[in-house]
Amino acid sequence: MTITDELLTQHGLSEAEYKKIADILKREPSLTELGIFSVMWSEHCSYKSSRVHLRRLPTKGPAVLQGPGENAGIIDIGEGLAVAFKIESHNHPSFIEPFQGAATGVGGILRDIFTMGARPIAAMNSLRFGPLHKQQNKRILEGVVGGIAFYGNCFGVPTVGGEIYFADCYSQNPLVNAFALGIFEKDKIFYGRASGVGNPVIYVGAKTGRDGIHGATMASAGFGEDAGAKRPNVQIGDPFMEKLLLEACVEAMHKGLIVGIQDMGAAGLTCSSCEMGARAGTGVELDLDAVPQREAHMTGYEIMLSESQERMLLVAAKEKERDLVEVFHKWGLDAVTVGHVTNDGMLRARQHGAVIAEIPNRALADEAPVYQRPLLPPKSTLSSRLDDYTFLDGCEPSLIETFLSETGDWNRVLTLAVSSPNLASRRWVWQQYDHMVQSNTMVGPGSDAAVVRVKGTRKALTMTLDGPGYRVARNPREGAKLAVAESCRNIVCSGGRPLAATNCLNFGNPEHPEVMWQFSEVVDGMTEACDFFGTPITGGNVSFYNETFGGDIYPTPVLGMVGLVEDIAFVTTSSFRDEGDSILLVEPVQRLVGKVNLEDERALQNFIASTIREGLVKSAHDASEGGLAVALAECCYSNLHRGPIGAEVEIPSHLEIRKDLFGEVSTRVLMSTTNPAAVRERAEAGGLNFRELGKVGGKRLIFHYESVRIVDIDIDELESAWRQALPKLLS
Amino acid sequence: MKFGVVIFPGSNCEHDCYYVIQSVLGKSVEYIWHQDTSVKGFDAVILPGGFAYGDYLRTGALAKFSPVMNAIADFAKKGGLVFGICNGFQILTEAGLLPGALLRNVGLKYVCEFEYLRTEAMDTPFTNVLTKGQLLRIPIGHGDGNFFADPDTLKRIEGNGQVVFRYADRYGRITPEANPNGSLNNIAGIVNEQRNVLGMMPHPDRSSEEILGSADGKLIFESMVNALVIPSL
Amino acid sequence: MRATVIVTLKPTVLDPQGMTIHRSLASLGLTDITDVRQGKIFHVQLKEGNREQVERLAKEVLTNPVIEEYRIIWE
Amino acid sequence: MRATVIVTLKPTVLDPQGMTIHRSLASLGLTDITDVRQGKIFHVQLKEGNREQVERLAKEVLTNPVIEEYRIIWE
Ligand SMILES: Nc1ncnc2c1ncn2[C@@H]1O[C@H](COP(=O)(O)OP(=O)(O)O)[C@@H](O)[C@H]1O
Ligand SMILES: [Mg+2]
Repeated sequence: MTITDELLTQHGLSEAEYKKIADILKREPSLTELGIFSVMWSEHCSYKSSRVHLRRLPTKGPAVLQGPGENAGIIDIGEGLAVAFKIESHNHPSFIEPFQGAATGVGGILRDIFTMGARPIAAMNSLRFGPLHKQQNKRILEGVVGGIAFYGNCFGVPTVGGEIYFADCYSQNPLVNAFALGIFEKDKIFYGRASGVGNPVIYVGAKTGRDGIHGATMASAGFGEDAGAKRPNVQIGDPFMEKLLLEACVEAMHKGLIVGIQDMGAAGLTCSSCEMGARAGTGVELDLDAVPQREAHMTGYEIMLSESQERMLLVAAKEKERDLVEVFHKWGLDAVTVGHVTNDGMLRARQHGAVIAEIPNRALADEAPVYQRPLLPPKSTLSSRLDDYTFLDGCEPSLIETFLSETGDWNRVLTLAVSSPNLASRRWVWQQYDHMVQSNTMVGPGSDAAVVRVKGTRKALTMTLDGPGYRVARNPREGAKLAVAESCRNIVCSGGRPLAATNCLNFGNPEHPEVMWQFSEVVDGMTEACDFFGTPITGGNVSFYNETFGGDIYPTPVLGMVGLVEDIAFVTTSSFRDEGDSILLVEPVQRLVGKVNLEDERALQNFIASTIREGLVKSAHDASEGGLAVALAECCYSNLHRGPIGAEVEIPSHLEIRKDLFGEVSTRVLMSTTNPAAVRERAEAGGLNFRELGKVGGKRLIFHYESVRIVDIDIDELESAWRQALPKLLS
Repeated sequence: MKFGVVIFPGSNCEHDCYYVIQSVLGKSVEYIWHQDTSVKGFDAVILPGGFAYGDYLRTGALAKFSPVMNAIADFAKKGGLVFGICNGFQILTEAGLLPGALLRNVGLKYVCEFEYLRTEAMDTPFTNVLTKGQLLRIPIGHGDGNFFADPDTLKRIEGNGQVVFRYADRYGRITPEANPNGSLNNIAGIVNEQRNVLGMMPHPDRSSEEILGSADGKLIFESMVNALVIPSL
Repeated sequence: MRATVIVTLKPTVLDPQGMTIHRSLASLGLTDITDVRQGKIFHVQLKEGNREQVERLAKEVLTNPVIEEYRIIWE
Repeated sequence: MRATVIVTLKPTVLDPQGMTIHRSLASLGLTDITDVRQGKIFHVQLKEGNREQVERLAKEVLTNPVIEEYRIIWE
C-alpha cells in the first residue's frame, strides 16, 4: 500500500519525519511500521519537543541510584533499602472519561513502580479542574476522584496526599497527575532490558483489545472486516488484575526468574519490546499470533499499538521459563511466550507467518527526531490582580469582589476564605481514598506533607506534591523555584530532609513559541532551585497540548518531592496540640510575594529542621495560600485525631489589614512550642525574624490587629464552614 | 500458639495483620493460601481486609468458593477462633459463617476515616480485656459496610447479644450521625451464636500502634491471645 | 446458546443506589418517575444443553439469597 | 406504568467483572459456560404516559455514552 499525505497526518508525522523513516528502513514502511514509528516518535513517547530542555535538569546526587531513563527514578534511603517513585499525567483520557481515565492513570504509574521490583507503598495525585460553579466541572471532579479511589483502594496502595486547584483554564482540560512510590532492597532492582539472545519474551496480564489506539486506528479500519467495531475503545481499569500482576511479578523476581521486565503503557507492546531491546542492544522477535487477544480479527497494526491496560512484557532465562509460567498460574494469570531475544537489534513482528514489521529497536527508542522549537516570551501575561491572594483564582467573581471590598466584618472574610474552592477542606475527596492500608500512614492527607513509616526501621518517608500554576503563569522561572522551595519546606516542616524529586510538566501546545518559552523558563528555574537544595530530579513526565477553548492552560509543573525522616520521633504535623503552647511566626527579614530568595529559604528550612530535631517544636505549618490568617485557622482544626482547638493571637501589622491577614508571602512558618525563648535564639542566630503571636487554647479563634480585636469566631463554626464547603459546592 | 492469616487473590491487608501479630504482639503467625485445604496447626485464623477477586460481582462472593473456606468452616464448627476484618467479614457472611449481609454504604461512597466503636459484648474471645461500653477508636475503609439482616435474624442477633461493636459518637452515644454507612442498629461487628467467629468492618489491624493514630485495635488481638491461653475466657 | 440472569434486591431490602438516582431526578424535571430500583443483569453464553449449569450459576454464584433474588430468561 | 432499562458495556469494551466471574467458574465445574458479561438493570415506575421521561432517564442519567449503551423494555 502507498503512504499518502492524509495517512501521515492521521499518524501525526511530518514530511521530514517520514523521510527519516524511509532513510532508516531504506524503503517505504508498511502501514504497521508507519503506525509503530508514529507512536514511538509521538511527543508522548519520544519527548521530541522537551528533550533538549530536560537535559538541563540536575539528575545526579549522592542518594540517586537511578535517574531518568528507566520506568521510575530510584534513591537510596540507607539500611540497604531504596525507593522508586515517579509521577505521570493522564489528562486527556480523564477529560474523555473522567472515572476510567483517572483510574487507568493510577494503574499506569503503579506499574511503572513495580516493574522495577518495588512494592508500591504510597500514592498521591495532583488535580486541576475548571471552577465548580460550572456543572460540567463538578461531574469531572466526581468522576476523577471516584476513579482514583476505585483503582488505588482495590489495588491496596494508600493514597496519602495530593493537591487540587481550580481555575478557568482547566475547564476543558483537567489535569490528572498520579504519583506513586515503592520500596525495595537496593540490590533487587529490575530493569527493562531484553538481555540474553535466545531468551523467551513472555507476555503476562490482560488480553489485548482495540483499546486506546487513538486516531491511528482509523487508518487501519480501512482494511479487514468489521471496520465498525474497530473504533478504539476507552480503556477500562482492572485493579484486581493489576494486583495479581504485582504479586506474581514480585514473587517471580524474588525467585530470580526474571531477566528483564517492562510494563506495556503508552504504545503498548511496541514501546515495551523496542525499548527493552534498545536498552540491552538486542533484537526482539514477536509472533503476534501468540499474543492473547480479546477481540476477533485484530490486525498486526492493532496488536502492536493497542494500549490495553494491565499488561507486562518479561524476558526470562530459557531454563527458567516453566517456573516463571507456574508462578503466574498460581496467581490465576496467563503467561504466554510471544517471542524471543535476537542478536540483530531489530524489532521483528510476524503474523500469520509473514513478517509485518522489521525496524531497528534503536531507531524507535533512541533516534526519534529532536526539536529545538522556537521560544518567545508571551506579550500579555496573566493580570497581577490576584498576586497577593492567588487562592481567589477560579472563585466566583462575586466572591472575589466581596473578599477584596469587605472592610468591616473580618469574621465573614475569614469564613469566606476558608470555604473558598481552593482553600476548602479536601476531606470529601480523601475520605474516598483508602489512605491507611499497609498500616504505615503516620501522617495522611491534610498536613503539609504525608509521612509513611518504613517497617523494620526507625525511619519514615515524607512526600508532597506542589504545582503553583498561577505563580508559574505570572513568572515561569520564579514560579518553578517557588514550587521547589515550597515542597522542600513542606518536607522539612514534617520532620524530613528533602532527598530528590520527580516532576510532571503540564503545558499547552509546544508549537506555540510562548509555551516553549514557558517550558524552558520552568526547566531553568527548577534546575536552579533543585541544584541549590541538592534535590535532583530522578524522573517525571511531560504532557503537552493541554488547551482549553484554543487557549493554553497555565504552565503547570507539578513537583513531587520525597524526603527522609531519620527517626519517627521527628515527625511533625501542622496542627496545634496543647492549650497554652506559644504560637510563633518565623520568616526572613525580606518579605517576598510570588518570588523566593533561595538563601533565605535555606536559612528558614535549616532553622525548622534543627529546632524539630532538638524537640522544641510541637507543630510546624508552612503558611502559604490564604496567608497567615488561613494558616492559623488550619493549625487549629487540621488534626484528624481530635476536635478543633482555639487560639488567640496578635497579627503583625506591616501594610494593610487585608494583606497582613491573607497576603501570600513566600518562605514563612507557623510553629507552636512550649519554649519560645529557645526557639527565638535559634531563629535570631539564623538571621530570621521571630515573632510570638500568641497562645493556643480555648474554643475561639481570636485575632488582634493594632490592638483591635478584628476576628473572634467559634472555632467549631469555622471548621464546619471549611469542612462542608466542598460538599456544598458539589451538591 | 499460632495465628494464620488467609491470602485470597486480591486481599490487601494480609501484611498488616501479619505485622500486628508478629511485631506488635510478638506471637507466631503464618500465611494461609486460599487454595489450601486444611488449617491444621493453627489456633486462630484471620481473614484480612482487601478486595478478594476485586470485590467484583459482590464483596466476598467469589472468595467464599476458595477451598480453604471449607477447612475454615470445620475449624469454626470445632470452636476455633475465626476473625474476619472488613473484606474478611464480608466473606464470612457470604460463606454463611456469620448472619446478615453487607450492602453498599448508604452514601454510595467508599469511606476511610476513624470511628468510635462502643463495645457491646465482653463475653467473647475477642473482647475479654474490654469493659462493657468501652469506646474504641478504630478506622474503617470500605464501600460496602452497610450491615443488613431480615427482621427475625436481626432480632435473634440482638437477643443473643451477638452484636459486639456499634458505631458511636465520641461520647459513646449510638446516633444516626455516628453511623458511617447505614448499618442497621449501627452494627459494626458481630459474632456467631457460638461466639468464636467475629466479623467487623473497622480495622483493628490499622490501629494497633500509637504512631498510626490509635492503639485501641490491639486490645482485640490481645483478647484473642488471652482466650487462647485461658480457653475458659 | 444464550441466557440472561437478572438479579435484584428483595423488595424488603433498601436500595441506596436506586434511591439516590430517584432523588436526583426532580432537579432534572423528571417528575413523573415515581420509583427506581437497580439490579444486575448477566449475559451468559453456554455450550448447547446443560441448562442446570446456568441454574447453578444464578443460584450459587450470582445471587446472595439473604438480600437478592434472581430470574433466568432463556433465548 | 413500569419500564425496565438495561445498561450494558459496549460489546468491545473490556468487562473485568464478567471476566473475573467467568474465570472463577472452572473451579466450580461450571465448564460449559463460555462467557459472562455483566450489566445493570433498572426497574422504573412512572405515572401514565410520559415515556420520554424514561428515555431521558436512560440516556442522560443511567448511561455513560462513552462506554455503555442502553435498551428500554416497556411493560
Ligand atoms: N519532566 C521530566 N523530568 C525528568 N525526567 C523525565 C521527565 N519527563 C519524562 N522523563 C523521563 O523520560 C523517561 C520516559 O518517560 P515515560 O515515557 O513517561 O516513561 P514510561 O513510558 O515508563 O511512563 C522516563 O525515565 C521519565 O522519567
Ligand atoms: Mg513504563
